[in-house]
Amino acid sequence: MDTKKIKLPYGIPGHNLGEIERDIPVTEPPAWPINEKLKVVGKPVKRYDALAKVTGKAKFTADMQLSGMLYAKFFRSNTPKAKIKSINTNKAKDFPGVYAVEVMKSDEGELPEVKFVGQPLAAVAASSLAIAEEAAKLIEVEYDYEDFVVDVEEAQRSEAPIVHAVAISAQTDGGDVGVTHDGSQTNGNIVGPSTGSFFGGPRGSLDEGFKEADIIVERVYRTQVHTHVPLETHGVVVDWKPGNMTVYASTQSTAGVRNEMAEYFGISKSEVRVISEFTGGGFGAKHSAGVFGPMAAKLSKATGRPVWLMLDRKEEHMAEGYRPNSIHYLKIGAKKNGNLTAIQQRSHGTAGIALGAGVGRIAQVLYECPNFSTEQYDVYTNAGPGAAWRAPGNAQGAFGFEQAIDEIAEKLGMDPVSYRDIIDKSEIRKVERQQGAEKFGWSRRKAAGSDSGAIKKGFGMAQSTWPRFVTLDSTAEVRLMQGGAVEIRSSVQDMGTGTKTILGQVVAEELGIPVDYVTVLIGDTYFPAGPASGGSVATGSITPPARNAAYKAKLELLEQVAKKLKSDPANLTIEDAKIFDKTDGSKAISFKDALQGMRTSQIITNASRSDDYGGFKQEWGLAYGDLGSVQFAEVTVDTETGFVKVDKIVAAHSCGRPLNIAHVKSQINGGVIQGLSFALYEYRVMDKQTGFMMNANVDQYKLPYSMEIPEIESIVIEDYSGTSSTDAYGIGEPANIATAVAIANAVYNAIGVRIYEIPITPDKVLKALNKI
Amino acid sequence: MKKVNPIDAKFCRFLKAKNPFGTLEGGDNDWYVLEDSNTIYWCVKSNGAGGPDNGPVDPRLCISGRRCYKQRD
Amino acid sequence: MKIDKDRLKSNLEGENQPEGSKKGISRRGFLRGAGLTTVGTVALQTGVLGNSLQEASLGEQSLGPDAVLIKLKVNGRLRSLAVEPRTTLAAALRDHLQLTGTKIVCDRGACSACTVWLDGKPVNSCLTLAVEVVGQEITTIEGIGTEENLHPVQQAFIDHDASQCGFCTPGMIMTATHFLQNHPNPNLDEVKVALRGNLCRCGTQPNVFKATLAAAKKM
Amino acid sequence: MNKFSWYEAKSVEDALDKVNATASDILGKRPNESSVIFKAGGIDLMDLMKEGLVNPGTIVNIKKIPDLDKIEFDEKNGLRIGANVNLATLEGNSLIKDKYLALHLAVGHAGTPQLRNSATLGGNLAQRTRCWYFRSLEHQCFRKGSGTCFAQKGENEFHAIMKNETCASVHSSSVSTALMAFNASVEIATSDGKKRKVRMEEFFVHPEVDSRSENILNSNELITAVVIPAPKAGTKSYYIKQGARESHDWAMADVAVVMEMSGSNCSKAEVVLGAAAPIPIRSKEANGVLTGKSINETVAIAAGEASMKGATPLSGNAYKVPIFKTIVKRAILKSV
Repeated sequence: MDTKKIKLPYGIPGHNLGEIERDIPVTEPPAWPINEKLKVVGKPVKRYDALAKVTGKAKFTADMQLSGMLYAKFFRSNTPKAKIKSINTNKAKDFPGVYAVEVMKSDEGELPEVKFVGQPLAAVAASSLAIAEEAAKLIEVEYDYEDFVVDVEEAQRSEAPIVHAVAISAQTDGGDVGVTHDGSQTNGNIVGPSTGSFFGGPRGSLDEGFKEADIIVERVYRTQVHTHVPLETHGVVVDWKPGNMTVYASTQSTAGVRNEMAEYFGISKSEVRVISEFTGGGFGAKHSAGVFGPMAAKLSKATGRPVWLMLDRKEEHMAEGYRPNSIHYLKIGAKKNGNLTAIQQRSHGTAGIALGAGVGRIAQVLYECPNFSTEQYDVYTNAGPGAAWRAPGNAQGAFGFEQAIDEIAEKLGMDPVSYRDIIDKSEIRKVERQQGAEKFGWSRRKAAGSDSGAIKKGFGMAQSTWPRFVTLDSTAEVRLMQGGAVEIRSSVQDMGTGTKTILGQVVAEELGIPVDYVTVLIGDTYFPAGPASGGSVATGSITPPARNAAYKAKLELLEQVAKKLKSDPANLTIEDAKIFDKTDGSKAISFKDALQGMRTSQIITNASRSDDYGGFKQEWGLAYGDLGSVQFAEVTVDTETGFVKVDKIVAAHSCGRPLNIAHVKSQINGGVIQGLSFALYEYRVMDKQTGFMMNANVDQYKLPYSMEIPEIESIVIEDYSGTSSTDAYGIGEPANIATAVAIANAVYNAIGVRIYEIPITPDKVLKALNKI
Repeated sequence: MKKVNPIDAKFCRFLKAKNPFGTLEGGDNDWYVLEDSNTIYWCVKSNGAGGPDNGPVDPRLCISGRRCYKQRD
Repeated sequence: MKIDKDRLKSNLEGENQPEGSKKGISRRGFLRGAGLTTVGTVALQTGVLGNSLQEASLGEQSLGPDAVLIKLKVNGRLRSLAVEPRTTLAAALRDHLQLTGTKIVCDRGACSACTVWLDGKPVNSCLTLAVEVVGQEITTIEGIGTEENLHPVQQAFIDHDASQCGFCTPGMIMTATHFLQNHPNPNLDEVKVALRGNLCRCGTQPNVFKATLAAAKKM
Repeated sequence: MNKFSWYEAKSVEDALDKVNATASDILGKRPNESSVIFKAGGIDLMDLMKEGLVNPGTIVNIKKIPDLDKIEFDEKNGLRIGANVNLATLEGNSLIKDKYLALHLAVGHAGTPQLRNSATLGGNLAQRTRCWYFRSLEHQCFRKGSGTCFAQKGENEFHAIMKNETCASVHSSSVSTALMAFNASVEIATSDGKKRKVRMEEFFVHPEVDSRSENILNSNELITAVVIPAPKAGTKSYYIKQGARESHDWAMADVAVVMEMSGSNCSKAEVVLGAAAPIPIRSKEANGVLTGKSINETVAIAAGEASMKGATPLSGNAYKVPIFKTIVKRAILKSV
């Protein structure tokens, strides 16, 4: 591709801002200056869809009502492990108001084996939800019960019941269950170890590293199973007409759902349209079509009617994912000067019947250390599958790692902030530490446990990193229309992050028009494929194509206008919705008039995400540089009751070029509050006797409400890297990683005893204080 | 982390994954797995973490020769 | 866990206990529909069962179990709808009157996403039956303000970015608005106490507090 | 929820004439068209029905019965609160706040503001435990009249630490903790047109006595009011509820303290613990420590210690013991 050289802002304003020259594709626009000099981008522009949300007019998937629509309800297993001898749906089929019943079966007609409580086995479609629920209860199953295990530690024992006990026969490499194609052996329910992470495998020599160490910290940390609880549950409404399946989905990935539905039914992607105008939260769990997608489609096909299939809260809790737990062993060596000499890490965690419980990354990448090794094991248990949860693996990994680093600092007699100044090479976190410590009042911190009285104050901090991920499979289309309409279109969805609004801002900035000129049409696979909203990739992936498509449209428009104004298009510019000749101000036309005079009724352009500027190839979605964060926590601990209350969090973050400062801060609030809840309140209660989740609701599953919300101050630091036409990245996961461990460090500072397991509930505090 | 050629790995066409970095693998996209234990896998056909043959869904196992295996186009 | 299969089976499947194990159960025969005065039974077909509908008038003593016609006063308008006695107010509003601003999240009164006002007081519409609120004034998010004429609380929610995914927003606004009508000049702590039943998972509460405090100054 | 018929009761007599079961009677049974039960605010009943635990054939609405929603007070007869008075009204009543502070505080911490607008006092007393095994349709537990108590060997962090040998559930009404401390009685209408009055401790039934019901109400009986004696001069009270959260939550531990004081001397004390046992319990031990003493921190600590005498915590709830000790101490010190 032809390239051109441009200069882009580089560094941190007020700290080390400069410029960098990069080769960029010739089709891409010139660099934007820093936010201060922009009109729309970076500003706290109000959410495009706020009006719909505050008036109750926003139609979520759960709100869809189509003509003739039926309501569906799953019938789920109520035992954690069994073979199904028979399943009888006759009574359900005959129930008045029922239109169809579908049983979960493989293409070959095999019934699924039951592996967790809440596993979907069949579904009923009826004229009302009440009837579907009543009829689903009439389905009868005869089980052949089997032994099961739900506890992550019990599952590792050699005599534990095997979760995935079905032999995989006829494996070409001769394997049976337990033998993998690369020859490694699984041990019962234990899968692994995985010895790598995003940035490669082990390095150096642990033995030598620990030999060099003057001090060593060796601990085991534990984190709990943490469910997502998006307020809108998983689900779809499917309307399958011949040759055209429309899926309304509560999803983080319209394109992903479209692809899966097409694959499942072996039909063309063109036959499937997925629409997600509003998604009521996802936090990582809503990427796939799920069981509900194909099931609703089958019921729609069977009845010829649209089918509504949204889960209820209990189903959501039992079957639609959670952040896996972790038992995280860490051994870290350091020299007297603070330098880390060795990090050994080993983790076990369970994502139930699924994989994905690793926690390795933070320990591997946050600080430099020449000797590192990790072993990460997945442990199968008879529980529903885990799912990605805002910074998968990182929030769990940071909980142990950043406590251990604090412990090293203490052993070295150093302040936690000063110690990180020594071992942390990140420039962005250095600035965040300085500004955060000042805003927080870090100097108030006293020695651990030195507060007198029963109610003690504590101060703590912790750091995190998240890679700059993007996906190149991101395309946006821009339309300029006679009559003045400006549209941006992409299948990318907005689950509350503000994607819709930042796309409007980017297009408005590029076209020199007010943001309310721009209509944003997203969340529909009839538009060009956009990225999933996960991994904090959406902003960095779709805003450059949006800008580039707007730029192309602008060039076409200016070309046409130049003829009219008898100007050189290169001399034309747009500011405040006015097109004028920079060399002759009398040559001017309003943006709307220019659109009215277009040769065709519309200009349509599109652009896809290019590799990062400067020839950085997007090998597997990784842009270069990272997103650093530093968070500070102030807590009060009641040492008589064991209750911890978070009073204040100061969160210092970077996300490249922030596109909408209000939305960035809102997402930081969200990440912090979810992290606080991870630290203190939420955990799944699994009954070992029966395999049930006992708190599959929102009153016994302890989510934070208003009284638990601390004062949150956020610091957003612009950090330019000259990598794309917007140079913007996401903030979703970065905001969620450091909070829990910052709180744990603050609790230690308050009471002088470390707590190695979250959530830090009263029983753990009282135990730590030897009061029980 | 390494890129795996799906043809070499002979992953089942219905094996899907979501990486921590948000992208979906399988179907349209290349595979970048095996050394990343944060990835969630599922089978498009069974819509879950157990395959249609009731065995586990795991990139090491969802390969040629397994009963429910289907080759990519 | 080694399981006692028989026990598991009986735990999971056995459900009926001996009848009348309790003292003093009055076994007076209850005549279904006794005292029923079928004022104007109408032969409307419903999509549900195709039964003829009983029309409930005020003072009607016995209704159901099949669908009955009721009139609800919602956002100042009298609306006629056919519901079963088991139909919750939330379902009636959402499924029958297409007022889907009222959200169902926990369906158990623990999240307040379904908050509506009944005679001006916030209640959980998921725990309220439609038949029991005949004759009462029901106000939903759709009745608080219009797009052209927003309520100050709605405007403040927009101004302070007080919604992320937006699913808790209607319930938050119903709660905050009622609170402000009775507490014109609240402080932050009072706002938190007022909102202590409303769940938000995106973590947007700090902005909800800000919006509520700001709206107080404009009401 | 299963289908049911609806009946609007016009009077207590009308309601009693129709009803033939309590929610506890039909607990865990298949839908039965002939079963008829009461509903007032319905907060708990709706929950039980949505879980499929209770499936009545007919519901008799008692919420519109006249005269059940009055709050009356005179120095001779004390306070009489109609069963249909909702918790929000109770919370807002200034007389209750002045004379019965512990009750005011307990009511204000019950449920959410929304729930308090619907929940009635009678319904609050008659609600069933929130034990998660009890609330699970699939667990045929002791409190449902069969099987064993799953909490004993299972997940029991929010369960009972006293009198928990047969069933470790805790009663969920924190309002009753305060009512018991004020020596309240429950006024019950019976089907023969009479009324009976039972003290709070008789009203609640320990699972050892009746595994299925948590109170003495028969199917042909209806709570009409709660009556609380007028407080003697010098009466002080306080209530503390500790949930996992400060926002709305069930009590992990709660305590109501009512003391008759002359000067700094306590002449009579009532310490009642909620969420400690399957029913609210009066702590005779704590009362004994306080009575006749001048109230100071030492005495309060001793009373807190005494209140936990004989506690038999389970595998996951020993932490409740120090919490109870602390909140008993704090409630005593707050009340004077």
